[in-house]
Amino acid sequence: MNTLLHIILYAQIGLCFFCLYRIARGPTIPDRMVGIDIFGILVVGICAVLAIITGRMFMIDIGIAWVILSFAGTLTLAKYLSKRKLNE
Amino acid sequence: MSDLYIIIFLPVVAGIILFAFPEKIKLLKGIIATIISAIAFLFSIKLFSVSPQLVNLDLFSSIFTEGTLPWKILQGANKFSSFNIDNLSKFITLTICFFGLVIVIYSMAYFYKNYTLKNYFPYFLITLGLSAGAVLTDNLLFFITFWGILGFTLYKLIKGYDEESSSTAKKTLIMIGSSDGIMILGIGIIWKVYGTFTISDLNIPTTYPILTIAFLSLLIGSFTKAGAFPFHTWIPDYTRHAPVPSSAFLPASLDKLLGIYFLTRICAHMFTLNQWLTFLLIIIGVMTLIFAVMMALIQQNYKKLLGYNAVSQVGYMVLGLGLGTPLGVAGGLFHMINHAIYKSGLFLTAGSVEKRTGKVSLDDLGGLSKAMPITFISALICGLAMSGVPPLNAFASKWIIYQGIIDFGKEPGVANQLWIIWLGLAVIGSALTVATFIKFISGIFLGRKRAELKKVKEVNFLMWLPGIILTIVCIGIGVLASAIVVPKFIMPLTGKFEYIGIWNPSIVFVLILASILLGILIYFVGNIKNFRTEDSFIGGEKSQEETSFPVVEFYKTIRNFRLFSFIYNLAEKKWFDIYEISKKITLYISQWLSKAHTGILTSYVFWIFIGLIIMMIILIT
Amino acid sequence: MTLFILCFVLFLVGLYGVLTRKNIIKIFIGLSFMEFSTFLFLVLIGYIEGGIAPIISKNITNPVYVDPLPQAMVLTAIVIALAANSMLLAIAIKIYKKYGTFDIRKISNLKG
Amino acid sequence: MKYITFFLILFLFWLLLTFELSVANIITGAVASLITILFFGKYFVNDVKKFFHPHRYFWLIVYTFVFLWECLKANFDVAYRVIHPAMPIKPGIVKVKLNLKTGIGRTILAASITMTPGTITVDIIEDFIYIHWIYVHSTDPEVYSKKISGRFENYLKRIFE
Amino acid sequence: CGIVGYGLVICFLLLKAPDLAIVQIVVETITLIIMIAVVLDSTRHELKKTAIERKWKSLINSKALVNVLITVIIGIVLLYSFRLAITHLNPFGEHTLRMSEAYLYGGADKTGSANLVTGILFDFRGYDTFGEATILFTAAIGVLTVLRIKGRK
Amino acid sequence: MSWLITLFVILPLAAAFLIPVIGKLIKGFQKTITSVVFLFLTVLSLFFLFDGNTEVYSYKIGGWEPVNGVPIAIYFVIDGLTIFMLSIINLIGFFSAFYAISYIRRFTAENNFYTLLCLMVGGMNGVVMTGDLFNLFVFLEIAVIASYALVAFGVEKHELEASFKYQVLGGIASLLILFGIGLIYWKTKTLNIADVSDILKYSNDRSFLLFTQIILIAGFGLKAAMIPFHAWLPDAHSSAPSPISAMLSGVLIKAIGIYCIIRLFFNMFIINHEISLVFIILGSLSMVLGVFLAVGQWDIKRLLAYHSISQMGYVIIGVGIGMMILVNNGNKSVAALAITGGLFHLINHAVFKSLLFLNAGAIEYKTGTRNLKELGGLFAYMPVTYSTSLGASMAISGIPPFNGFFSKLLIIIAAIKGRFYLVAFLAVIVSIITLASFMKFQKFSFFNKSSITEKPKINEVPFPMCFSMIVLAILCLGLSLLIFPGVRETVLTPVVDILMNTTDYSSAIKDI
Amino acid sequence: MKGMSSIVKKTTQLLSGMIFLYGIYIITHGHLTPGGGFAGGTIIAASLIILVLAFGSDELTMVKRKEGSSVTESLAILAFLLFASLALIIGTNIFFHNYLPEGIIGNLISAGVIPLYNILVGIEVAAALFTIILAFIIYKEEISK
Amino acid sequence: MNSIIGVILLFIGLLFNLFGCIGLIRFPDVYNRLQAGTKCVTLGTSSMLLGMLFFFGFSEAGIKAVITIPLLFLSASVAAHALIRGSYIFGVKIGDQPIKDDYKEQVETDEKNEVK
Ligand code: NA
Ligand code: NA
Repeated sequence: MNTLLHIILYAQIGLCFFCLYRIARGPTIPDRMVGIDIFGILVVGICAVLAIITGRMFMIDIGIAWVILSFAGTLTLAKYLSKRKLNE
Repeated sequence: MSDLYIIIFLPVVAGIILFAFPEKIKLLKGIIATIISAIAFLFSIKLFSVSPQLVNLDLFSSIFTEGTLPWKILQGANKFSSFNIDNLSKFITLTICFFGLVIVIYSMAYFYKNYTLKNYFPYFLITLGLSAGAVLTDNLLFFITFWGILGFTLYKLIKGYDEESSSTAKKTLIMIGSSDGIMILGIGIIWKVYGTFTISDLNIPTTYPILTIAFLSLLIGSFTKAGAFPFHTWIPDYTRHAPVPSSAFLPASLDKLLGIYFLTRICAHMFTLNQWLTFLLIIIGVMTLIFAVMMALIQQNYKKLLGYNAVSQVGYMVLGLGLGTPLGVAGGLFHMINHAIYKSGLFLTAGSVEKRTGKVSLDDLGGLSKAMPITFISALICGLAMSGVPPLNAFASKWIIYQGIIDFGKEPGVANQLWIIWLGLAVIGSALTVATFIKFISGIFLGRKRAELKKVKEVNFLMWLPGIILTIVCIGIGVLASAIVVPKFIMPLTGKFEYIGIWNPSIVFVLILASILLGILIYFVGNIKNFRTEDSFIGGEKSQEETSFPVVEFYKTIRNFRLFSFIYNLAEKKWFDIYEISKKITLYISQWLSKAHTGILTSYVFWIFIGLIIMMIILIT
Repeated sequence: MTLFILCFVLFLVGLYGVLTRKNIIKIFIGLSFMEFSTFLFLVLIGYIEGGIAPIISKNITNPVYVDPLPQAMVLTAIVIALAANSMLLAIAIKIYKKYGTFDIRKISNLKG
Repeated sequence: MKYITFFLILFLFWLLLTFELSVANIITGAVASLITILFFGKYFVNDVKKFFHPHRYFWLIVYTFVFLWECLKANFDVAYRVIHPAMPIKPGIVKVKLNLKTGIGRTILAASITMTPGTITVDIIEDFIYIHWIYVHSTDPEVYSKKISGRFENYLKRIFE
Repeated sequence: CGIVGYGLVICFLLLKAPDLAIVQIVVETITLIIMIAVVLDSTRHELKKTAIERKWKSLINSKALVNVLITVIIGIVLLYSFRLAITHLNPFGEHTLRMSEAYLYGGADKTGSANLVTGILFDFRGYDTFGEATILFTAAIGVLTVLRIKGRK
Repeated sequence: MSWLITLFVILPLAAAFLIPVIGKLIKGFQKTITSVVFLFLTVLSLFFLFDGNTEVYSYKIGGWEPVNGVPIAIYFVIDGLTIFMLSIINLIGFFSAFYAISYIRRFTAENNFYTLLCLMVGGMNGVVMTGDLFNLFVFLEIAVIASYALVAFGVEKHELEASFKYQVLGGIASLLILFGIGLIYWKTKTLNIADVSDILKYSNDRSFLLFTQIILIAGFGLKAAMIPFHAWLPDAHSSAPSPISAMLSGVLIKAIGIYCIIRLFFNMFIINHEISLVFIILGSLSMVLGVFLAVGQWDIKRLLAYHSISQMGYVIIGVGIGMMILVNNGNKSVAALAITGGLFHLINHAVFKSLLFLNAGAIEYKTGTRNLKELGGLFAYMPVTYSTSLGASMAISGIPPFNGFFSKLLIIIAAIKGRFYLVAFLAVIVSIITLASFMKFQKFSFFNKSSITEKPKINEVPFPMCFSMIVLAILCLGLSLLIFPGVRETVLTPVVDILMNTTDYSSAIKDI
Repeated sequence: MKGMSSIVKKTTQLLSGMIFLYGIYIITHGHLTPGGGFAGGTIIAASLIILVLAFGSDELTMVKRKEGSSVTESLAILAFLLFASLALIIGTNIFFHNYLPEGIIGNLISAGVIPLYNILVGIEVAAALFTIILAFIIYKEEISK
Repeated sequence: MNSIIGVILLFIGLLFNLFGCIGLIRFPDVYNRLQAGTKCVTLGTSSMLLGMLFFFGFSEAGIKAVITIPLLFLSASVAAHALIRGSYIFGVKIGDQPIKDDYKEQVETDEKNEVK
């Protein structure tokens, strides 16, 4: 069981590299931000798996914090994105 | 020894207190300064009669109650506060106090009306006290401190209000301060090798390079102060821009006294010179002598001319002291005293002329002999003394130096073998000095009088008195040289020496006469050659006095000699000014480094990591 | 050990950014990378194989905790870095206003 | 009323978070909720009496399942498009008329549409909702309105209006 | 910036440092928010100046190799020295305790805090934390100071 | 002593926290409280300095006693060096704050200025008092971040640029320091400096020690602006408002640069030959290159800033030579002399460089320019500024009777005695060029023009500025007294002792 | 500053309060679970920021808020310092002394002054970050004029 | 039993996440990436959280996991919405040739109003 969970954990971490690729490549700021956003959601999953593995429930707190703050971050970006235009 | 307190600390303390007085009561300040100087002078006479001894002053605990906390902390200074009253120091102290008194009297009158130099008297008194302190102290640290402060007061005694004079002030302090710094090196080396700062304990052979370096660094100090080649370049500028009393006080008298005093100390007492150092000293002496007087010849500003002259006379002193024989040292020291007297006298007369006419260029002056007779007489006699005309004082000292050179030639050694060259150059230098003297006297006092100088009157009593005093002293010393002055004052400094009496005809006397005649000849040759050009130049105005000596043309003549003109051109571009050369080098390096600071952050970060990995590579791997 | 290498590579990437980028923001990012690598390094040295997070729990007996002190240090350092970074960004935005660019080659009025 | 509702919600949230029924915790929770209301009370939704209608909760649960089902369906659709080598996409933004009136209802609709793979709400302006569609099946408003929002709107109406 | 910070969070999670993870998340987000505010103002201008930029870029590219080389050299030297330096230290994962010993075992009894990191932060080393809070205060004042429109009256 | 020492941190920080609150309500509160706090702390530190007690005293924050002999609390450590530094920091802090009363009036956001100033001083006090490595880092950052903001206080082009560069390079420095601290923790598992020292005493892990030391030298060297880590300094110090320049040059680079280096390398690491050589080389480099860079400058404050690099070189050389002699088991009294010279120069530099920056500020305040080419003839209009700046210039150039002369004297003769002839020679050359550049400063700002007509409106600066300058100028002269062995024994010897007997520090603290 | 779309506004209405409460939870449980003053404070700041971003605000209000949060920040950290130095005044003479009882490990009310410090630091951090971000927003508003 | 269901849910979640991430990489523009990424990943993660509930049961942790799910849904959807709107106004083009773009005119009229 434990190995299984570890596989899931590392698979999930592996998925993060997809986001990493998107963030590195861009090409626009929104693209990168999408990457970060999705990365954040993936991490919630990681937190969940870690919580199961370690048996320590506070891990999920970190996940919640992440959800909240990634929300805040994305909102800010969106706000400033919509303020001015690319082809101005 | 409470005399020492009076001589050293009374003027200093009085000077500091005088700062507090407002500038408005300048006369009172002058009077106080005079009184203090007089007291110092009296005590220096008293000190002169004291037998040589080492004194350790208890600087603080006798003044303040022992043991209480705020003062207890100062008492550590006592172990350094040793003073050495020997023949040399007490003699120099005496002369310092004498000059102080003479000049303060003159200054009072000079500054009475247009007192433009702030805090002259406080700085004057501090200078006086500290000079005496520098001479009397037996501790190198105290010495260097006093010496350094003197550089600062020197700076404060010149008013640097306009561009040129502020440049001069800057140059002066930079040069003096630099020499001060270099001396620290020498002192440090001495302390390293001998573990002491006490001057009287030292007798250092200059056998090891390190000790030679120590000697040289101290030498630079004394040379800069006294104004020997190549560290002399501040003096002409200073004399040109500083008020005359300042010039008379510092570069002309006090700094020479101190510089040569210290030169004597290091050459005769602290170090035993090897023959190469002797050689070096003689070369420098001769070079100073010739180059400075050459420069003096072409000067139009009479203050600057006197400044160059002052430098050239240092050449004699260095030469004399460089010989290292009792005769040479005696000649050097004697010449120092004499020079201080007549050069102060000349500066004071120059000051009077400037005060009355407001002109500083020889071109603008002439024919003042009738308007300012007393001034003229002092200038004439002091100038004659400078030229080495018997029976005036400098004749006696130059003569001892010549004799010293001849004497020196009898010993084996590289420098000794070349004695005839030194002698010849010394004579030529003397001849050129005569030429400059004639230029000075004729430019100011003789010749046709300009229309705008009609109203010029003699200066007042207080202003001509010091000049006259100095003139009388010139004559007195000259006359009494062999009878009193040399045996009583000079011989105690050097030990007894054999020399040929003053009026005895000898080859030396011939030499001196020859030099005087040669000088007059040089001057006239220069003039005659150019009379025609002057005629055509002046045109219709020819019918002036016959005795007119066109100074400008003379100067041009000298300049136009091919070799000279080359050298003079270089000199004018300040190629020989060690200050200018160093400045150029420094600024070049500075510019080069500045360019590296591009303002771009990346390169700065780069430096950091390069520095880091260089350290890593060197230390770890 | 992999993490050590990662940490070091992160440092180098940051350094590369700081050394070669001409854009203030990219330099800032490079600096952040270097910061991160330092934080990671600190946490790494406090890690104990088989240790658990230093939070006491009743149902764990005989716990081996990882060293909490580096964690406390890094926590402090993170907040310090936040403060420093916000200062830097404030300066950056002002510089952009005054110079009209983020290019450090143009932001070089102070030189010599 | 608004504040009390808000307080209750917050307090419930607190209790769920802490999952502990000690006195200290309850007091802390109450105080924390009060502080929150102090800051955020005036920003809370106005129409609070709807919170006390039990039938709405029933529909909410129903809606949740409907939504999840739709979600899963659409998810597989997107997964198909993702994995398909040719990537069959036909993106576009379409405009759909809204039948919901309340703001909260519209928001939840928008969120639901967004969460359904294949569509994202871009904006709500007046009575229209603009939707980015990954594969625009049809350009006819009637058709796509139904396809996108039709199923959700019915339930949401029951919940929020 | 953001992603590496978030990546760091995962590392922290794996290294059993949940406190750090949570703080890193929040800090990273805040930095990101600020950065967005700063960067978005300017990217458009940068795009406009492509012509000039390109010219510069070709210049940079010729230097790029040199830059990489320099970085690599610095890296190699640092790595080599670092390797040498740490040969006698505890290897990864075999850390021993000295100062933390007291914090860990018995620390909870002293402070009463179940979270030992918090115990260190606010009790054993509360002074550090105070300093840290002061730094944040300083930064706030500093940002307010820097972001004035007019510096002089 | 006891709890009073905590006031050095509590009071400035409390003032900083109060100013944003009360400063808005009561007019003039910020100035008053800042000056009062700094004055009080100055008096307190001077009281400690002169009370004759030279024992090492440590204060455990939180009251945590050591467990099994391992210190677990953060310690305040009060010894000679600490008290010495505290005196300098608060003294200069007071004068800068007092000077700022008029100077800063022209700026907006006065409250923020005083807050940041208080924070900076509080941070520096914290740095010098702490006995804990990480705490040192934290308080260092408080001081540094406050200084970042203060450098940019004018928010004009140059100020921002300077602050930006300062921040990036400062950031790298902080990273290196943190990294170094991490390494030390890795090795020793402890952060208490005394405890670290105890462990390192028995370690002969040469490569580790060297690596760590180099990292820390780079880190603190950046803060102390040693060449080649100096590039931020001329920009930052010349762009800051003058009282801040005075604080930065006069105190900050010492408290967070030199002090840390001295403390860590003498009392924490075992002193070794390589590192002392590094100090001497870096010190000489800073001294020489700094002065060459300075002499070509036409911006007064930039000139002064480069001189800070150069003068810090003297301090580092003095300390480095002392260290070298100690390592080689040379003559202890020479080592003591060298270190005394270095520390003497440290305090001297604090005084005269602050004064010079205040002078520069006064000139800028009245004329609106710092460019020497545009200035001239000010001596008649600004007599106080002129005479005080003359004193300071003489002091920095090493002209007696001003303090700089004596410290340079000590350093040079100690260098010679320790056979560092080249260093001594360079020190002299640098001293000469320093003199030259300050004569340039004097000439171009105060003389050079005699025209009265040009700037009729210029007059002397207001009282608070004058007061600070005059008192500092008096200090320039008064500190010369430190050359007297009696004074030196009270002020400098306790400091030198703690550095000479390198292990006394740790044993004293561990015993308590 | 203008607000954001109505969807965002509504969501923010629902969520911001919860986020704030969650921040308080993180702060008050700082001694029990990960997080504490810093993390919680930041979350609180985030909740305030999204409120400002979503609903928009005129400059005057923002400036007022900025001032308010600046003062709050000062007061919070001042209180922190005060609590830390309280022991100096009331007798134990120890700076940063944990003078309250430790309590039972794991309880909400335990660990002496630690929760107190956590709360104060939380307020400070929240206020500081809110101030910083508001300063940025206001600055951008100002220069965009 | 619970843990087996949990693991299955975790696996399902992982699968969805995988789809989402592939979409993030493969899709051509920001809108499509958002489409794929946000939803799949949100759903996947929710599934994982649900799985966590099965592991922990109705304990503190389980409840937290459950309340995270609506939070995640709401925040992710609104974030996606805000982001896509921002991107649109920012000026990112919808593919090469969008089939239909009703929003364009709306934005343009908005802008005109703003100018006025
Ligand atoms: Na003491
Ligand atoms: Na004491």
